[in-house]
Amino acid sequence: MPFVFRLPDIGEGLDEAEIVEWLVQPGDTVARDQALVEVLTDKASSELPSPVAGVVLTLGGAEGDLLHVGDVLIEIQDGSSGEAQAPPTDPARNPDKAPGNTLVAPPAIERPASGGRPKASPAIRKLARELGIDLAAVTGTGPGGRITAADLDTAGPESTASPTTPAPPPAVFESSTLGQMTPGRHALRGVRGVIARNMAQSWSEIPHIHTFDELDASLLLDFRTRMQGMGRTVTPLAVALVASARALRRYPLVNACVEDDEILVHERVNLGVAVATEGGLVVPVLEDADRLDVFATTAAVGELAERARSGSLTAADLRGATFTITNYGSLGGRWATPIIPPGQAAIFGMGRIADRPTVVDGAVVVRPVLPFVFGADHRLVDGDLLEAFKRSIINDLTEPLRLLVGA
Amino acid sequence: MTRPSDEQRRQMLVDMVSARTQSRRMWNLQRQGQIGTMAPIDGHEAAIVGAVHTLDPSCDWVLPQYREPVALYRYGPEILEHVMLYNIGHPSGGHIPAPTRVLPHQISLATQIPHAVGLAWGLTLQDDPGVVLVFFGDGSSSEGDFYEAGNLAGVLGAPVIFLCVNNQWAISTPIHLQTAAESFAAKAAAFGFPGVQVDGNDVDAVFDAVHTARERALAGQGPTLIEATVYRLGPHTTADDPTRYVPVEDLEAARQRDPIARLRTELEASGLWDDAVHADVEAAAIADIDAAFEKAKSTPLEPDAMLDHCYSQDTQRLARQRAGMLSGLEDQDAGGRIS
Amino acid sequence: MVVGEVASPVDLLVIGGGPGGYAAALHAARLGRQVTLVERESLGGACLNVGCIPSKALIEVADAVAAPGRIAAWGVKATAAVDMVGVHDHLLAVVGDLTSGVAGLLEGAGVRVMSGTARFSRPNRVAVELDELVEHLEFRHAIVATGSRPIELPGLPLDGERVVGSAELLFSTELPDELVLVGGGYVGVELACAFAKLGSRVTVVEVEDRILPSFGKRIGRTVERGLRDLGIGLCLGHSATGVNDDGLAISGPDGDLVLHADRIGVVVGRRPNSDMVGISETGASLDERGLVLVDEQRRATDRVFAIGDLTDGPALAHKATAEAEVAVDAACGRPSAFDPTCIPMIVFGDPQVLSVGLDRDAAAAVGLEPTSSRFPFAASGRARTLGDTGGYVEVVADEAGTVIGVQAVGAHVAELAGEAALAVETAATVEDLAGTIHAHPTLGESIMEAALGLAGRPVHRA
Amino acid sequence: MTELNMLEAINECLHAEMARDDRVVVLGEDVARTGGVFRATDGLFEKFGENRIFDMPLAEGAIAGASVGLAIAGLVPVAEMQFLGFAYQAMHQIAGQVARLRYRTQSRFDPAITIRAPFGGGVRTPELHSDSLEGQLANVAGLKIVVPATAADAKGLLASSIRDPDPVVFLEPLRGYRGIRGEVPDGEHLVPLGSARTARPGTDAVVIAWSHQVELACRASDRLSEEGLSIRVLDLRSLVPLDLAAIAEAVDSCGRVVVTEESPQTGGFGGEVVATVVEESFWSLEAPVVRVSGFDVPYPVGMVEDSYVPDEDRIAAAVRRILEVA
Repeated sequence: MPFVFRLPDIGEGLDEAEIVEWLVQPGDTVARDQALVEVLTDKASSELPSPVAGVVLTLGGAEGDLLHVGDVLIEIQDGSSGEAQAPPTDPARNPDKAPGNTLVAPPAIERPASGGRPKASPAIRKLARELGIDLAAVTGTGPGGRITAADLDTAGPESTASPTTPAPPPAVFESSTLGQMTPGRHALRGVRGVIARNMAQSWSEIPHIHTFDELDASLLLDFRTRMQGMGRTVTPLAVALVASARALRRYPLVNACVEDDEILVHERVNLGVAVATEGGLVVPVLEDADRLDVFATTAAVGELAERARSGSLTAADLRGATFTITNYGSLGGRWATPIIPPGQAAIFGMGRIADRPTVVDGAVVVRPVLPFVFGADHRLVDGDLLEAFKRSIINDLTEPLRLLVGA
Repeated sequence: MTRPSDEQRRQMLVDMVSARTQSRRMWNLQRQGQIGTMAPIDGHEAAIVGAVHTLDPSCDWVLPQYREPVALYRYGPEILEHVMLYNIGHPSGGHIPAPTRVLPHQISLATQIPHAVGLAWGLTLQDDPGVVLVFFGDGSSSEGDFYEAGNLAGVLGAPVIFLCVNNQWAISTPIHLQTAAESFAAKAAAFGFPGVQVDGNDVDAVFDAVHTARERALAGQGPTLIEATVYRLGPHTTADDPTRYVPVEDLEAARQRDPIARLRTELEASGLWDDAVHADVEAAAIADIDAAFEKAKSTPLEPDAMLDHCYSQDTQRLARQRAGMLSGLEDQDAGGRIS
Repeated sequence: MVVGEVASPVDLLVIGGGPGGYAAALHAARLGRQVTLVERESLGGACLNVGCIPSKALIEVADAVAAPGRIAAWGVKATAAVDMVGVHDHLLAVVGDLTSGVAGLLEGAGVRVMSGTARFSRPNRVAVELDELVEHLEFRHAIVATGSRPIELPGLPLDGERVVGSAELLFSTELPDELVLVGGGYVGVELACAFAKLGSRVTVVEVEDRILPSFGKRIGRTVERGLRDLGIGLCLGHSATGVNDDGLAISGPDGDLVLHADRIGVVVGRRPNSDMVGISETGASLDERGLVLVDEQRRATDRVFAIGDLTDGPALAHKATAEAEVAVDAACGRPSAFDPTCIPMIVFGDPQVLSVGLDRDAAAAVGLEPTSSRFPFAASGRARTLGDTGGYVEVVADEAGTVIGVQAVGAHVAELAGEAALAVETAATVEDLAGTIHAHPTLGESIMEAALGLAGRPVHRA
Repeated sequence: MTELNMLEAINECLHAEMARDDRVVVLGEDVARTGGVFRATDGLFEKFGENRIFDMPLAEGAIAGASVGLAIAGLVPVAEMQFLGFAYQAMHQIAGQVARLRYRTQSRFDPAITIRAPFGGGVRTPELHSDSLEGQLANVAGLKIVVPATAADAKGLLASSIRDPDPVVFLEPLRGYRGIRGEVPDGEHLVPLGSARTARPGTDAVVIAWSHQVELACRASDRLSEEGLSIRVLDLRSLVPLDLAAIAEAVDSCGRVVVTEESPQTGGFGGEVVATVVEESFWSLEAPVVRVSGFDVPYPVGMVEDSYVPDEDRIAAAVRRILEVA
């Protein structure tokens, strides 16, 4: 529980005080007795010191506001339970990042970068000068929207970027703790315990069938590059998500599950996106994915993944998926047999896009190829439905422009 | 001149630093709404600590006004506990247990001065050794009690030391509006005993003056009035805004004469003090006051405690009021026979 | 030797041998230009001779004098006594080493150094007053880096004895008993701390209601406390009105008074030396402050460039040096621009102050939605071992997580400037800082800790 | 038993208490060498010497304030205010310090202080010698207010007051010093504080009084008995503590009540007594309660003071009025 500091009567019978200046901001670490705020009362202006040490969560008013004695002045996570204390990322602190609000936010790419100034290192700025590129017109794809050398390649007139250059694989999750555990018996608990129970339940209850295939990802990568050139960001994963949502709408029985002796067809299309994190596999959920276009999906899924890795997902973020996509290719693999989570009827696994020899018009050419797998609950989904469902998605992935024209 | 020993000076600095540290912590507690009005000690440390260090706690008494108690460590750790009880508003704050020869805060200005004289007189009547040191301020010297008590002490030759800590301000009233006398010490002439003015920022000078006064008192030569000149470096209390009346340049000049900085510099020069010691003392002072604060907050408080200790035994009226309070009667005064 | 106004042709002329001028000369020589550099006094400019370098040397001396009290607790018993004549000689030696080093570099690069005073006479010509004669030079390009000089206050003329500027104070051979510094900017703060530690009783008079008015409010407030702890008097909201036998007359909202002083240092800022060089003769324009109006490449006319204290921005050596390279590149036809995201600002006071990029308030003022996190040195192991745990590091990020500012107050924070500026300049993200392994135990870890705080996973929290 | 006036009884008590307990010290203006302006302390200086009884500088505040210090030192001070009206100059010490020494130190110190003071009118004193402040003092929590009406009670209540660990203001009626005589028990005689006394039995009405008014109430009762009326007189003896049971018993028995006092009516202790009557015995009342008191003016000068102080005529008239209520 955060420590709630209410405006005290600091002057023998004062009733209210005006906030003159905040000396701390949410996120600041404060020590006990550190000055938090300067307030003005009838009698004098005073600094009010913090009763506790901790991290500032919320301020009870803006500078210039009048507070009455007893009003909440500030909330401080006072770390009374030590290191185990939740980091100061709860929804109350960042209301605009609360779950549910994410999806209605405009796509990040429509926002100007840092105060209008392009985010680029001196080396990139020098390169841009040499290439004659105006950085203000370039959309950065690096962390935080930073402009990379690759961005200059695509933006510049002398761009030499190949449309078939595969995207750099997403950062492979690496951790020194991967696979580490001391000899002996360990309680199966926490995230690992949840994963274990879910997997065992799925594996024992759901009769899995799988189908494997490959598709030519040239246009998929080309689509991304073209969009970049137009100042918009999309990712292959987002294309797959939108394609899946469309397929699920077309075949509701895949957006369903067996519950006791009944078939439950879900009303909403909520897509789980499996993400590997330091703590294990988590599957945050993109709710109502069928209502998002590919750009909004890109932004939303990027944020979900980021929050998954920073450990700031809430329980609500993890509930309610009706279908799951696992981008196991981000770990480097081509083929996998993913397990369908409880409460769902199917799963889509994407392998790593890589250049492979492909036969086009009778000739062997090198093309970027995306290997993938579909798994389904054979109680609901027979082979013909699974193939039809798969085909729907393949069509969209092979020619992503379909997503823009609504075909 | 009687100089304190190195060890005494070191201990005095410990007390001075602790007092300021704890006073500042109390200021924060007040600003956090955790304790009531308090009067910061800043600037008074040498005058209080230097004086008290001349005393023998086993026989000498201290009667504070209200700014001093936080600096009376020489009289034992229980003083701080009672300061905190007092400041959280617990009735036990005034009960400094025997045999500690310290009276609680006196809010009514100068009223403690006749008490000091009576107490000193009572000691001599019973052939008890010991003297009484009474603190008051420049403003208190305008009260009738100061003159009445000074006069009486002179007549009686009582073993009492009047320590007027002249901090230049009675809340917002400067000393030239308090007296037309040349000094506060000069007022002793009317009482027939010596008046001494010392630099209250110089702990050695205070020590010497009070030591001399104590020797006189013990030798039966009667009272001494000492005016220790300091400057109030903080507000009068947490309810005061001195920026309305204290000239900033005066305050800055006074800060240059900070009694703690002065003694600290000297002790550092002689290798008796350094930053680490200072930090340790501050840390210990915070730990002590935190402990005292926690202890105070956990001190039990009976629901009818406010009715205790008015009389040695409740009067019939008070007993009925207590019964009403304890029985939860909303009309606590309904002691009469309604029907 | 040419007499009369017959101009000798020169290729690239640099006027001023300070951090801007000599850097420009060296860079141009490296690019193959024939460089002539005119310096009026000594190479190295104000920075090397009377500014940054000797003041830092004096501050080190002051810290050494103050050290015994601080290190006694470490089991080191020491005493310090200061001999100001010896200090003076030490400062001269430091300055001498560096200026002769500059001379050596210029000579090695083939730069012709003329000792004289240059003044523009035409758009492409300067007259250089040498000892007894005037030489005219006609240049292809000129880079003007004549720097700035201390502002004097009306009613407070410098007499070089009692009322002095920062240079005279630095090279004092006697310690003032009572020193009053007029001006609470970074120079005033640095000198105040140094002289307080050396043993003077110091008072700072500042017309604004806080010191370091060009820094954020919170920084000013923190430093204010540090100064008070050193026993330095502060007369804020006061302006100096004159000097008399007793000391310095000042005036404030509560009236007038006189501060006792046997020395009065006037450190109220600097004004550009654009007038002395007659740059208007080239067709360059000046603003009302005397600053030369230049473009992104520091070009004032098609052949004249101005850099350093002559142009808008903080009067700092590192800014001049950065502009030197830009101007020379431009003069050589290379693409260049002076477009830094940040110019680090440092105050070597006690505590030290570091400000890079935007602070939270400034970021909000330009329409960003900043987040920030502070890490207090109280939680830093390195700070503990250094014996000073006051202060903090604050990292400010925009809504995308890009680091847009770093501010720090505390001992030794000046040394964090490099990482802080690198982060802001390269648009590093909070994750970049948080994810970079920082050596332990160093103060630099504090930047990482603050970034971890922003990333929502603080490690060492108070 | 010996017949003594109140002054002699008080003097005898002081001798006895000082002999009994060497912690008892007497201080006041003119109390030692001349034995007090009324001779209440006569012979104490000769008998106990200069370390037990003290002529004080003329400063009532210092007398009360020094008494606090003496009590802290463990002594039992008996301080004299030469006249109660002069206690205004000590009120800050009496009300602000003496009364709350126990409370503010939470009983670390026993404020075993007795402040004696003559008061009341009828003897042609100058200004401020005759004021009745008992109502004001009774409103100060922590003080006990003792108001004897007879010589025997003067001795017995003073002894109890001196021995009481709480501060007592012991008020001696000027007119009774020599005007009230009576049999006084020899040797130790203690009357407990807070026990009222029936000065005259009666059943038709009760006059509640204290100090010298008891004498006048008795005279009124005697006169009314000649008219065949049975009028009880209740002597409260102490206002704090107040004998609630005795008041209730008297009112329950008689049903009709007159309260008489010397002080101005508004805010006087008589109002407190009336409130007590109503609280304790409302359902026994057969008529409205009537007060007889001084007027709401300062105590007047000699030529008019006899009209100010209630006398037996005014008391008797008040009794007749409440008896007329059906």
